[in-house]
Amino acid sequence: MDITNYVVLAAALFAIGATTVLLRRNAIVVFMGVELMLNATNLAFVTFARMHGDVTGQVLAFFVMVVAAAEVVVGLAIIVTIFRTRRSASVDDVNLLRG
Amino acid sequence: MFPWLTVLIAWPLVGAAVVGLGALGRSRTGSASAGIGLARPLALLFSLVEVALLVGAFAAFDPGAAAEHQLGETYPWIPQIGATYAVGVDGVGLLLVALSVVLVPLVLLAAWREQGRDEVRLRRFVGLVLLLEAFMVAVFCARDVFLFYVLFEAMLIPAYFLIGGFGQGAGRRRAAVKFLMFSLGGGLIMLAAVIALYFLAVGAGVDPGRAFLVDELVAVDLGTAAERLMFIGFFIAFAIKAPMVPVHSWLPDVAGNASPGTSTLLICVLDKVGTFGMLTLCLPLFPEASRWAAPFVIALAVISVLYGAIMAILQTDLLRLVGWTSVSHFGFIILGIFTFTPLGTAGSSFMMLNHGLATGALFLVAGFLVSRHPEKSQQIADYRGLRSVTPVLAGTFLVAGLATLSLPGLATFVSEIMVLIGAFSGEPAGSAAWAIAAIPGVVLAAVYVLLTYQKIFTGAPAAGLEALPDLRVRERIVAAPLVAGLLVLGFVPGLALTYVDAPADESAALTAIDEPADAAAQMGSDK
Amino acid sequence: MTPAGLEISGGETALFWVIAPLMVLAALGLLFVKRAVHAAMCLVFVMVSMAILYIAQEAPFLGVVQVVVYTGAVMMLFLFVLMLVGVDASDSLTETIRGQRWIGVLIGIGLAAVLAGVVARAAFPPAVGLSGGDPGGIANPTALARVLFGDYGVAMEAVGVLLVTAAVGALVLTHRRRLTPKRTQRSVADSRIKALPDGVVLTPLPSPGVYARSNAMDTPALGPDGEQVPQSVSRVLRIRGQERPAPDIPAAELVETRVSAEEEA
Amino acid sequence: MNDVIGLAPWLVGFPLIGAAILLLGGKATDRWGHWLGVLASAASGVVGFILMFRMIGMPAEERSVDHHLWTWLSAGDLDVDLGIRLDPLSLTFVMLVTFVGTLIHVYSVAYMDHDPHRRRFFAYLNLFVAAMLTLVLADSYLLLFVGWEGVGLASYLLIGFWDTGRPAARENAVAAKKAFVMNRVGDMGLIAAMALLFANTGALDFATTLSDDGVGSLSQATATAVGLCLLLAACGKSAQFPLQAWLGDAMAGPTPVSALIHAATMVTAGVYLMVRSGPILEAAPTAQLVVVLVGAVTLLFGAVVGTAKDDIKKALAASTMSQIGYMMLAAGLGPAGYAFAIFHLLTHGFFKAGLFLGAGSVMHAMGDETDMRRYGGLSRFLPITWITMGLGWLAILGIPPFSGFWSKDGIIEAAFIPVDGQPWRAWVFGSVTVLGAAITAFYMTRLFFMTFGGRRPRWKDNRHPHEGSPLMWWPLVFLGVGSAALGAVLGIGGTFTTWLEPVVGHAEHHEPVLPVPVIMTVTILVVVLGALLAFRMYAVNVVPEEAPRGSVLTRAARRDLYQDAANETLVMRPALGLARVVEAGDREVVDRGWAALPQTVSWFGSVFRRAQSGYVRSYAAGMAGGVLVIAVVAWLVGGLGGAQ
Repeated sequence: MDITNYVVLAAALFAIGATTVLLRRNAIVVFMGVELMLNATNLAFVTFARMHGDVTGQVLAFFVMVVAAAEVVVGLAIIVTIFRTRRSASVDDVNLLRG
Repeated sequence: MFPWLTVLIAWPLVGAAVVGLGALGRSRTGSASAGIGLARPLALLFSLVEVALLVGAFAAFDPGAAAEHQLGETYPWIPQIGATYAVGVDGVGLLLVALSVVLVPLVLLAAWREQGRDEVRLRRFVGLVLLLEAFMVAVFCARDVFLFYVLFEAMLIPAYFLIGGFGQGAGRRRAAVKFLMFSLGGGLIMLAAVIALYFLAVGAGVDPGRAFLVDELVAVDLGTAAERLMFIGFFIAFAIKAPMVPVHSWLPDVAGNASPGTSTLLICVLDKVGTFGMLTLCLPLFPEASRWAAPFVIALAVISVLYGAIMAILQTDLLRLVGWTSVSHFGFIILGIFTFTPLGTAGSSFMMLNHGLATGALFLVAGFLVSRHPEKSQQIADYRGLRSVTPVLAGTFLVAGLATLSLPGLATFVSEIMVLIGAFSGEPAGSAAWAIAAIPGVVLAAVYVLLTYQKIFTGAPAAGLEALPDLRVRERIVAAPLVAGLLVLGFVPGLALTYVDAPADESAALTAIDEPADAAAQMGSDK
Repeated sequence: MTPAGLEISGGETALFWVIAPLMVLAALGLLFVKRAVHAAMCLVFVMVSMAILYIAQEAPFLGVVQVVVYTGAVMMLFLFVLMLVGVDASDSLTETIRGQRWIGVLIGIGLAAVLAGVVARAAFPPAVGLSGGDPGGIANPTALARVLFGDYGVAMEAVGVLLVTAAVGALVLTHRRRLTPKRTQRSVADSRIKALPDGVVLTPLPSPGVYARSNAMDTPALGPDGEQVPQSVSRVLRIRGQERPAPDIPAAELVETRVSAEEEA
Repeated sequence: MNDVIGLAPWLVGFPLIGAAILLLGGKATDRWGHWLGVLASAASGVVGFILMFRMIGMPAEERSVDHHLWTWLSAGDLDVDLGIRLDPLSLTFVMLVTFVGTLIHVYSVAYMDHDPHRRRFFAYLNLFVAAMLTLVLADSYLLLFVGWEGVGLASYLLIGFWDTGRPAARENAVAAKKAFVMNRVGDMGLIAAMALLFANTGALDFATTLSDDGVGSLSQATATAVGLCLLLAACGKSAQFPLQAWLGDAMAGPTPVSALIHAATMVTAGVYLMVRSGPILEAAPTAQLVVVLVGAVTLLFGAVVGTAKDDIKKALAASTMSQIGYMMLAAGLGPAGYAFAIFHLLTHGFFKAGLFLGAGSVMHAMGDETDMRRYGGLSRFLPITWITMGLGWLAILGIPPFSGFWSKDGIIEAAFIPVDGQPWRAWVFGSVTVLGAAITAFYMTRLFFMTFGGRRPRWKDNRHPHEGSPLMWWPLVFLGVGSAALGAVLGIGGTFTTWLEPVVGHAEHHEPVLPVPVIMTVTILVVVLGALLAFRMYAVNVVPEEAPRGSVLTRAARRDLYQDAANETLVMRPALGLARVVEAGDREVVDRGWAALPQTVSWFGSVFRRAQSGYVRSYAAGMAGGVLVIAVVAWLVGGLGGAQ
């Protein structure tokens, strides 16, 4: 098997994650899509680290995880706050930016 | 040497600060404190002291070398971009400074009762007028392109508030915005040209610390294409300011909605920046491009002459009418500038002064008339037969009107005939034909002035106007210097021509310098 | 040491081909399942699989972290929030923004195509492998730690600050400032009585129907008049449309039951 | 001469100061203001006399003095001095203007006695005298132009003197404006002529432009152009065809004004301009021909209009137009005609002023009635007026030995002299002048007998016509004497022609196409015939009080041969239409065009605004799509992922 298969897998997961972000209305599921994209990236990092024999890729993946964790915490807190005020977790209901 | 120009610029600023700043924070209700009723006398005092300073500047100016920029001062301002505070005036600049400085006290006096009695409002008004005065004086003195640009735009601020805040018409806010948009649009184009000018000048070897100085830039050859582009940039801004057909649209609206005093300052002085800029920036900086564009500019100028006059004939609003007449007169000024003859250029420079006096008188007298109407109507149709009611007002209006139609014996005639005759023997192709085409403007001028006079002042007095008061002493004091100035300069124009003749020669020489081929051809034809 | 090419073992190959399709399927689940909880479960599957792949790819430390951080912390957080938020119409897969579905699908496909193109066109160097490239044969977490705390020490510290900030931020965000007077038992009672004319019931809502044949939460209770009381079923079930209608309990049977009960009494 | 030349500026200065005092002095000068006006004019006249006597005492070739006052305008290549040119021509005018002017000032003291604004009237009169003297004394075209428009202004102010107070006064204002604007149309010609002269000779003063060098530097075409431009100016000022329409309306002004400005002096300024510019015209035969044509057309035009007018002042105005046509025609004939043009101008100034003042006297007696059909038999009531007007009547008819005979006959004879060996011109223009003389005789006789003749008065019984104060009839007497004798005094022996010779040059004698006695006899014959015809129609027959409908020609002549209708159709309507088109264009195209700019911007804004749906997912789609596009572009352009 070629190691690039991992990269292909990562690409597929990334595309699916992006599509999730675009298509789902539930803010939490959208968020999951974001997490999926991050994970796909991590997979690519790890794969490239292995490919190049350089552990830096893994370090970056590690940082991504940490930042993602922080992001999830804040993001979910925002979702909860919005839900509290608007009784809805639909991203479409939050359109105060409408021009 | 005493820094006359800097003092002339700073003194109204001080005045604006003293009179105006008190009104910034205080609300309308808090007007009871701090010297009630002092705003107008104080501002008048400041403007009169400014006149005295002007006399000093005239004394220090050497008319024998009117072509040179005298009383100059140069200090670094923003060394990082080479901007300097450089002032200096030649004869033309000095006359325009004089025009601004003389008109301000008259406008203050004319507007004495115009803005009500609210002290805070008055403080704001006179503060803005003094601020405008400082900017106007400064812009005619600026010898640094960047400084000129900054002042060119800064003038818009007081002008905007004077139109929008202290106007009389219902559409004053809209007119103010229109004025601002047109001016800013032009200014933006000019800014691009200013920046390009700097970089090209630096590229051509000018010391970056002095690359905005007009005196440095005059000597630099920037290349034909670049010069033409920058000429267009400057010219559009100046044409909007001037105002020239087809970018004149803002002027009638402003004239119809601003108070007459504001219109006087705006159209009689501030707009001169446009023609002044053409004369002192466009021509010396871009001589080749000026020659290139001259046929087109002359055509537009003559169209402005006729267009403004025709529009004036059809106006129903007195102040708008006066605004349109200015379009016509600015056409003459621009026509003279772009003839490249000493006679035409001198005529234009002189006309800038005369137009200020004549149109200023007309605006202010029209303002006196409107202020008498019970409903402050500006509609010509609302007046009739006032000559028997207010004979002095009628007479003053007629004199101002005759100055507008360039009656011989008044200064405006001298300048107009200089422009026409100069244009007829002007250098650009077709100049003579366009000069002939502009002559019917004098007939149209007679029509719009006399038609208006006929409608307002003759016939039986209109109902409700039978008991209007005649010109008050204050108003006579306003009109007298303007009328006297027009008469004196009409018979002894040499008083002013001394100051504009030499710069005109210099300007004509500058525009001719790049064209050895033309000069040779001319010499050939002379033989 | 010659840069030996990385040999991928047969085991790993088999592992990949088993796990990868499943991962893609689970990821697609995110797109297609209706309920957020199911989506969360799909994601958990993807993440655990990912951890396995990490370990297979000579990144045991990351694999562990993946399990701990993602599956253990992040996904639990998701579930908690899901629990808090509950279920609403946003779960529905019907599209409300016109054209958004097609745009989304197109962009998804386009993204996949571009990425595939990149991967296909890129000329990857021959894989080296971590242990293979490292003559010292340093155990993986150690090497990682060297780099992490050596080269990326400052970043590490910054990330630490970030995490703390995020935690505090989440606290601040979710902290509810009291804008209204505290709701005491008395005020609740008072408001209910005040709202009595609007059809609010004073008593607690009826509990779901509990019958001999069905004692499930999803069956509405019957009122004294024999009509169903919809409020007796949990809101979540109602929104999901999972309540079981009671009409399959014949009225006659009810009457009989009642009669016999009376007789017995 | 040099000892008195310093007085020359006071010719203009006295009346100018008078006007200034009267205008600025306000009500304080009401009591004595009119006498100040008379004094200013008279003082100017005294100065004129002194200067003239000194000049008569000088040898003929030295009779042209330029007196430099100060440099007026010096810019670029243009240098114009404010200077005075004293020569026989200008002094002739000075004498005419100050003498007739002073008489009319005196007359006005009485005529305007009851007008509350008499002071203002005298201020304007003085202003006029100052401007007229500036015009004739100027030593450059530019300064001439100052006087030129100055008299236009004075004319405007005086025509519109009664322009307020009552609704009908508006018409006076309209007449004043019409006069000024039509004059301005002519002034365009003067401006253009100055531009042409400056472009070709580099100067505007007479000394340069009219010298042999100056005229020599003009090509034939340029000279023709300059000549035609000057003619346009002259047409405007002198009410010559096609700019004649304003003169009839100008009669709205007070009668002394009509006498001074619109008969004796200002309207003849065009002739002065033509004669003054003689050297240029002589270099342009085509222009000369046009001048003669214009004169001939106007001569007949005015005469025809004059036969039909019932308004005494309008009839006199038409007559003025016609007589100036004679002068213009003469001015176009070259040196042979110049002297007679000015001679006729001079005699006409006297007799026409006398006729107008007489008409004023009649109107004064008749309560401002101007319709001659309401007069009749006035000779019994106004004997002085009758006699003085009779002298004027005989003078304008050209009956020897009255003054008109000497000047008009000279013009007729000159018209019969072939120019450039073209006898047809002599025949055509000669016949026109004779025909004009006949019609003149008809309408003036008609006017005279409708007013004074007839057995039965046609006015209402409650009127009691009587002569005005001596202040009114003494000027009449002076002018009557002038009408009678001036021609003989100056004409016998060619005194006047010799006097003018230094300016206009010596005319070589050419023979007319007919012998002179024949011309003279024929002329007197047709004049007597015309007069007899009018006598029969208006003195022997009874004049109807209502104007009969009349023939087509009569009706046309009453309406000034449709000059106003023609002007309206040919000029005003198209101009107004053009103006409206321009106005609509400015409103709909230019203004809208600029307004469209911000509208376009805000339209774009409203379009892009729609993209801001507020939906996060739309934004995300946009971002993702953008990334995609960038990736694809980068790939296509930069070869992303190409072989490394």
